[in-house]
Amino acid sequence: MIALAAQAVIDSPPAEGIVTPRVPWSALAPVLVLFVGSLLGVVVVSLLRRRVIPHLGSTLAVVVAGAALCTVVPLWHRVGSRGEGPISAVAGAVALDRYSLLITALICVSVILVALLSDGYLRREDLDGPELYLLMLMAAAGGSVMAAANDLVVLFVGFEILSIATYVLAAMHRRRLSSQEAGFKYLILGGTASAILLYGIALTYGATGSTSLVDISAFLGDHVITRDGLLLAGIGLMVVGLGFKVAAAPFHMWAPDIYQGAPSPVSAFMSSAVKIAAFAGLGRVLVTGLGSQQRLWGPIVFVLAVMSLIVGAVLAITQRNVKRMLAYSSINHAGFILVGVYVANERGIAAMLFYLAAYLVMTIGSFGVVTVVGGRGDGRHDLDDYRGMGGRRPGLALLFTILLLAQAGVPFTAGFVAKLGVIEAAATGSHWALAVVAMLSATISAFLYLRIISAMYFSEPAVEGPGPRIVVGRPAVVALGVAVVATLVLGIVPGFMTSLADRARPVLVLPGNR
Amino acid sequence: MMSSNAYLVLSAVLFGIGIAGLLIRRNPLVMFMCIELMLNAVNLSFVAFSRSLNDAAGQVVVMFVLVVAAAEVVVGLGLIVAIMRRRPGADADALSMLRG
Amino acid sequence: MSAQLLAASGTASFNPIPFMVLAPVLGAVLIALVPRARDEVARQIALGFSLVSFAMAIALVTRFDTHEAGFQFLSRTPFIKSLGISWSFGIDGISLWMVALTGLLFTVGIAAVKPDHDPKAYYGWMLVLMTGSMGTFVALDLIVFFLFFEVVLVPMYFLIGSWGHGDKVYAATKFFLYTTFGSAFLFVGILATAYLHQRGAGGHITFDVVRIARDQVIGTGAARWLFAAFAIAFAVKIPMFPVHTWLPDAHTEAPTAGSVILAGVLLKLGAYGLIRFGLYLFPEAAHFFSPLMLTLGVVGILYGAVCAAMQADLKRLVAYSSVAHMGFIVIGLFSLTRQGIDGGVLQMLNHGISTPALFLLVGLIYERRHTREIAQLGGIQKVAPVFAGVFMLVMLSSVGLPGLNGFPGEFLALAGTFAHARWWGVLAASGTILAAVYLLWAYQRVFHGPANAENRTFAELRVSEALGLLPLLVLIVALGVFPKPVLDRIEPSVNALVEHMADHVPAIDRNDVKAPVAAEGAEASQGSTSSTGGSGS
Amino acid sequence: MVGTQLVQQVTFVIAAMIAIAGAIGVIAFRNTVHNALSLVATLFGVAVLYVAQGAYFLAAIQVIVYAGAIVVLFLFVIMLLGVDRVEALAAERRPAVVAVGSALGASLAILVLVAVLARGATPTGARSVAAVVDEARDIGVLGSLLFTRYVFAFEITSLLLTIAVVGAVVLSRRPDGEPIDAGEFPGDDEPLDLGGMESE
Amino acid sequence: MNSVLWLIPAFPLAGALVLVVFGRRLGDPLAGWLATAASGAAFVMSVTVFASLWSRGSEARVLHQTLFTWIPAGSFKIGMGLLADPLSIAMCLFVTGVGTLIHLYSIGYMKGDEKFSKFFFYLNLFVLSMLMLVLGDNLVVTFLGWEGVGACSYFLVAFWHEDRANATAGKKAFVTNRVGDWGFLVGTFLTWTVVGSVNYLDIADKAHHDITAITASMLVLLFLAAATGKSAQLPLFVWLPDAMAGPTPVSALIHAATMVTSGVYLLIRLHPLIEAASPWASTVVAWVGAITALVAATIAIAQNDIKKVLAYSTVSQLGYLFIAVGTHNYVAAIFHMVTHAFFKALLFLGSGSVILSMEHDQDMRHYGNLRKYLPITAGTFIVAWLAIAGVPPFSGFWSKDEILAGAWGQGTVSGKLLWAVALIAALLTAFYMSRQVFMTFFGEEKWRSLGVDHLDGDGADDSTPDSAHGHHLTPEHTPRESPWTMTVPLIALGVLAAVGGVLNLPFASGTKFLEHWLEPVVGHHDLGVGGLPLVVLAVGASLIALAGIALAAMIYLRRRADPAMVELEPFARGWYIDSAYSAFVAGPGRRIFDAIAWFDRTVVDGAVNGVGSLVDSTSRGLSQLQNGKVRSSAIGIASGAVAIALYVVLRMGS
Repeated sequence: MIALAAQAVIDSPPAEGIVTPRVPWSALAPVLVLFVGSLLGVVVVSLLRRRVIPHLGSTLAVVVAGAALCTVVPLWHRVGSRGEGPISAVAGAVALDRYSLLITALICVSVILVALLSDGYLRREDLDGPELYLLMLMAAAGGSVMAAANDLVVLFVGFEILSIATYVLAAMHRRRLSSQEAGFKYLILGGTASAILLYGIALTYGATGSTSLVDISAFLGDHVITRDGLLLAGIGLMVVGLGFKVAAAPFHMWAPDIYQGAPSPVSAFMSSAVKIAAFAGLGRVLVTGLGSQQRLWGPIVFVLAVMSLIVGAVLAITQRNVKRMLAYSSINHAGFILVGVYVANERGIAAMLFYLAAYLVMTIGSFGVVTVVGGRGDGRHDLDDYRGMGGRRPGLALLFTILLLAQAGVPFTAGFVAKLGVIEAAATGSHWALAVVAMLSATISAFLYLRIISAMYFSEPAVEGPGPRIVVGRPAVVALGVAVVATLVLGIVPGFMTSLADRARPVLVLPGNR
Repeated sequence: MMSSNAYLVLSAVLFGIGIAGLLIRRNPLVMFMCIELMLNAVNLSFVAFSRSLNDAAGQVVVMFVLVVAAAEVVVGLGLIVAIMRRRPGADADALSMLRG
Repeated sequence: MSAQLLAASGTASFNPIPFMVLAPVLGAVLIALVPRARDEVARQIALGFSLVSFAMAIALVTRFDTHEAGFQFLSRTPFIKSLGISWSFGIDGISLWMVALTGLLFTVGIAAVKPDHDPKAYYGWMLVLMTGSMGTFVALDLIVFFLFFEVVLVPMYFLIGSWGHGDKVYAATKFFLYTTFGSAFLFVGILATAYLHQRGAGGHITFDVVRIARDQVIGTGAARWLFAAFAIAFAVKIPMFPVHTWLPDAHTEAPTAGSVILAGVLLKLGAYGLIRFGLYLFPEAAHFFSPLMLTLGVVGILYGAVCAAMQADLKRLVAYSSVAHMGFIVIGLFSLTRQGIDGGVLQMLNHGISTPALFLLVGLIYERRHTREIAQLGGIQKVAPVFAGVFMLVMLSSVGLPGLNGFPGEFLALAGTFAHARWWGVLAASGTILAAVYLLWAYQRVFHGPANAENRTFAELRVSEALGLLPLLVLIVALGVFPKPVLDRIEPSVNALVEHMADHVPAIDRNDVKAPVAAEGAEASQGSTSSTGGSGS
Repeated sequence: MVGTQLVQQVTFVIAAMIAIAGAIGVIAFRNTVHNALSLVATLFGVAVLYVAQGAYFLAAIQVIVYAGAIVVLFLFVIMLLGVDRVEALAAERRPAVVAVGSALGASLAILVLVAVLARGATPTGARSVAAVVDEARDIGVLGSLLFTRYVFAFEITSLLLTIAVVGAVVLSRRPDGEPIDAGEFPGDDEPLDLGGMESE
Repeated sequence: MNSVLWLIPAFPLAGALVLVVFGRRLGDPLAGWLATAASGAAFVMSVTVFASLWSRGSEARVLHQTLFTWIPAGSFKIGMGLLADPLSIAMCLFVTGVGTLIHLYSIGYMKGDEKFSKFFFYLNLFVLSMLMLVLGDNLVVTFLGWEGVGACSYFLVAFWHEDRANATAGKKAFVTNRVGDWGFLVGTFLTWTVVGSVNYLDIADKAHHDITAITASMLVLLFLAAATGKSAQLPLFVWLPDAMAGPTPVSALIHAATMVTSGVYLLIRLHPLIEAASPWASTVVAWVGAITALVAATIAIAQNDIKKVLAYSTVSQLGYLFIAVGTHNYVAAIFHMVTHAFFKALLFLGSGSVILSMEHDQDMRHYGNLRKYLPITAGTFIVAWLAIAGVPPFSGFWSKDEILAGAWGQGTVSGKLLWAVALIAALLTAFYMSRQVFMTFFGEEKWRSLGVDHLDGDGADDSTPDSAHGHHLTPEHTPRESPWTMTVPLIALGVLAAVGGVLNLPFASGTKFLEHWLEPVVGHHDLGVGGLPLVVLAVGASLIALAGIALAAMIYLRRRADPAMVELEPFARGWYIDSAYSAFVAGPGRRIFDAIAWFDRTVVDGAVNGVGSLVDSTSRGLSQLQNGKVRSSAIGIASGAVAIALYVVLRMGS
């Protein structure tokens, strides 16, 4: 029936000319704002005579992302059950449901916060120029496309927009060889992952005859595939591609190198927006499109989750570079989120979304601190550089402590509620072993956070005297403040966010549903 | 009419060669070529499926892949050029400052 | 449900619990806002807010209804609605004394010990710790309990790591990770409990302890697993053999006030958890596991004592003595008899008085001599007789001398164990011998004998120090001689608990001893004429 | 009909040989230029196979875009960087690496093939066919698909291209000064390792 | 009258409280007087209560007062209850009576000690604890006193704690007692579980009907274990000789007269259980006493420390009490307990007087002819000597005789053997006491011929604890009689020791005051012998005593034989029991403890740290894989993909 509906829209006879689908502009507003904003930005910037105008780029990014964020709000109500429900737009290519809106909103928040961080950073590093912001906005557009993708091709294109923009971002720091190295590694590995993802899409297409998630789902609903090798292989390879992007073990090995090498704000962006978008895609594909096939892909995700949990936690603890530590911890977090994906029910998705929201603020805050501590040259990321910070910069140290503890899942922080949701979701599926493994990995990774904290508070500074000056510009203060406050608020009064996450279930939006 | 299986076999072989090349070679440019190889292999699959499904969508996807590949190549080569300027003749293994 | 509970709590209009829990953390925020230079103000704020909290706890004690076995002073505010989690607080006769103890120890700890640096942060963390501890004892929602249970680690971590001695970072980290390890199981266990309860009882998911305990819908096998998960976490916290080794390190390296709180309050969190979330939630599983728990308890008693005897560091010795003492609590609780649980709870309170006092004294020794090596000390009684006398009193209370507070709880715990599991009781009773061995031996080495040159200048107990200790000393004697007010409040709740367990586990005897002469015997024999024994042969 | 079949089969075999040979050339030749030219061979082979399957338009853009633009870009870069000689420093390939790489590549291919070939005889999913392939006017079909069903994806590829442009601009900007992180990685004996011997 | 019972312990309590607060301000000798007054007041109160009981019919001689509920826990309601019946009040009387005298004595003895007031605080505390022990109406209150006296004993033994030996002795006393207390605790629990109460009256009620013989026997053994600790019987007697390290009044009060008898008191208190138990249980009790009596007597022969002799003598005499209890001869036990309290306290106080006069030298080999210098001491000491030796008509004769007769009267082989052992012990008692008297008060003034370094190298007896006080006995020293505060108690006790026998003269039923008095509690007990046989036994015992004295006179006065013939090495070494214990504790015991501590450090904690380092090394190992090469990462991806493909192949179609 669904397939018939799909046919109804598509099967306009080509002889009578091409009837392009109606585009519900207002419904696409968030994506369009990012899209158009970034393109306009490119135009404006290239027309400007003086290349460097203070705060231009960051203002642009904040305004555009903010505007996108604003457009999300009315849409949220519109696509809700009281409004007209989820909207399928542009010939069923995009599904605008609360899931995609929430993801878009999170990506926008990430862009805003990272833009605030980047402002001071770029000036400090003499990298001033609006490209970073533009690329970030474009990547955000790609991410929100992924979240809203109702078609694997759209997902792939969104994925590539996000990826290619991020390759460039990672290599942005011209004077750092490690930045270029990171960009290069990311490019090669990302390209491979893209190819594998694409192969997976191809096989899925071959197995189901369509790239549309709606059609795929309908097909799988109508047919019992007895010889499911093709489909299974397709799913498996797609999971590889997306698993790479979310840095799930064993596809994680790029993450530490690239997080470490990339400019610190970019690391913040990658660990937040990119990861969110990738998870959004994963959720779309696996839970929405292939939800009925959980028994096929479940084991794969299970293993990825367990490996990510363990590898992320275990590898993190012996690192000395704080950015690397955070990278490994992000792998551990990915494992947690994968638990939510694995559960693949309402609770699982809600848990995943809340976790993403919580992780967003925690990781941006953490990388934000790393950004400011990194100092001119963005090179002071060793654990020794954090020694004695509790005495020298008590405010910054306290802030970082809160963020780190939140990542460790200490109560009254966002991290706790996030873990609570994930484990609760696991409980609803009676996945006890997974839950225990997850919590034990949290114990191991707690050691990592304690190492940083203990360096800040319980060690004497590595160098005598006042030490290198840490400049925290006003925008960065705002970003860090927002991150910390959000971390605490999500932990103490999480009701608002949990109710959003609960309602942001991804749905299969039928094409007939404009 | 050839069975699409033959094309799929070829596609898988090409893909495998691409992966193998990626793992074997250290020349950044060659590695990059291997990625192109893989994308091509996938394209072949798409066309084969398109054929056997009698569905043109598979061919459309190939066009998107072409665009993606082009964009990737532009950025990738730009990046490689930038790196090679700094470190002439460096191979991929040499780019391993970031590790652990 | 909640309405019914609220009705039970009577017409009390003022509920001190939220103030009790929140006052310290408000103080901490206030301290954070005080300018850096005003260190003395921080101390005063800390003292003030902890006193407020303590006063609330005292208010609870005075206004506690001894005839009401259930939870009193209930309050409930939604927290995460979709998960059925709410800020649900209330106390019964068991938690009542724990909060009173918490209030007392924090007040004493803050008043008696000053940090050697950075007082602002120190007092801030102390207050946060206080809120965490208080919250844990009054929480009636599994998640809220876990929140507080877990958040306590952070301030303690900082207190040990920042203001501790020796290998403090190692100790702090070990403490944090070890407990987090246990909590991992607890956390999963809590969620599983709620989920399984929902599956059995239907309706919306809830974490309400009272409801889950009342419904008892979780299958036997699952309940045993859940109990095991809970028990791991609490065993670490208590700590029970063999998961105790964080304790000596943490205790030894912690600052004095940290040790006081650790021994007095934090260890009780584990024991309290065992009662509330072990015995109460899973009576059958508790009964099933009681042989194991009794065994571990007895091993803890003997093992802790032996290890204590062999320690060269005085503080470490006291730390190991905690392992032994907590063993008595465990066997008391898992005797599953009224006396045993009464004794266990009483021992929780009393251990929370004696051991902190010991730590305070050891702290004073360290302040004076900058060492805790027993071998370096000696002959102190000669130069500081009052100090020695106070130490002796506290030590004897720890030994369990009748007439001092250590005795009633230990005695009842042993009695209960004996009634339930005879041979365990017999073995455990031999722990009292070892307690005398290690403590007296330590006392002899520290206080007796000739004083060497360094110890000859050992300063006598100062008035200010004595004032800090005084409340504890008074309680040591008072609760030893007249523990009845405490037991009167503990008893109804324990009775209710035993009844509850007996309702669900046929094997548990609701009448504690089958003997013919019960309470009436004791009453009736008063003033009765003597009955002569039969003349022999 | 047999004849057509035979022609098709011969065409396939030859084209497939070219493609595989080219692919092997890409990873086997030591000279980068040869690699690039091998890639062209593969692309041609694939283009022929497109034709064999009736995807004429794709074959055309395969040649134009890939062979004409992308490979030329590669060659351009090779010349620019002057790495057109034999891989002077990075020549030696260790057998172990070759073995692992080949094994992984081969096993992936084989495993995927096993899965792919295990599908049922009839193509699945025929019911959701979007547009029937019409060899005679495949451009029209593709066009209409691009502007109907895939119009969104089509439009957002513009963003992709913009990114490529911006990225190229950003990356090609000359660095103003020496690298600043050379000293940050004490694990490297020679921070500016000019490739060569594997550091193990 | 019920309501004044609490006043008996209240006085010493008040005294102790005042002393702990104001003790130092009161100082020497006011603190001593205050403490003495408190103890005396308790004595007066005891007398009052005694009189009140006396005035009643024998069946109504029970006063019971529950001050408050002490430990209420379910059905286990332990009241802070006091019970005054003929038994406990008899104990009260002699505890407070002897106690007061010793308080008085101590004022003189402790004069000038810097911790004078603390000493009296401990003494008052001791009296309080002892009274609680005696008056407690249930096992737990008795346990309160029981442990209290143990603690006081610990304080007082270690009173001069600068000397390590004293401190060690105090600790040893406490710990050894604790071993016995384990029996007390377990016994209490068992009582509770079978009786449902720990009140003595309930126990007496239930003993016969509700307790099986085997349970009762178990209980008897458990409480016997407790009693062997407190009353220094085999195998736990080792602490008592060491406890002589305390000041001499302490030895007199605690380690001779009162505390050490509390084990016997407990058993008598629980005699319903003994009656209900199988006969073998009481036989065990008796034999523990008999063997202890014999062993301790032999050890006493070879001791040179004046107080050690008395200590072993005490152990030996306590053995008699156990014989009496084991033969159900409770009255005799109490009787001998009381007389023993008189003469043994007197002996200790006398020895204290001697020690004080001899500059704290306790070695009898340095004494001699002291009757010339210390007439009062010597006179009273001799009275006590005759009493303990069992020479008629001194008190010891009567009480000891009753025990012997009781053993004989058992009518069993075991009884006869007990009688024989006890008789031998009596012979030895007479011998070693005579030896002591002769060495101390007769013969040459041996200190005149001592070298300056005599303090060293005395072999087994070099641990003369009081010597730490820095006094030195010099050849020129002239001993001086003690002050009146010390001699008055000596005289008082001397009188009591001499005539104490009148309490229970066996001549007629009418003269058996004690027996009648205790009958409501312990019931009537027939000795089993009477008339002529009793007289024969008594005469025999007297002859034995005289024989012992004569023997000692031959050796130590007349020098007819070498003392070494009797002072055998095993005797001097206490049959190696103590050294065996020490060897065990210091050897295998220590090793076991060390092993457990090692186990804790390396295995239990090692496992924890091991997990830590395992994770750490795993981490380091894994980061080797993260070698930063892009190909390694690619291999990761490829192998992941291969693994998934493998899964796909294995899974498909299923």
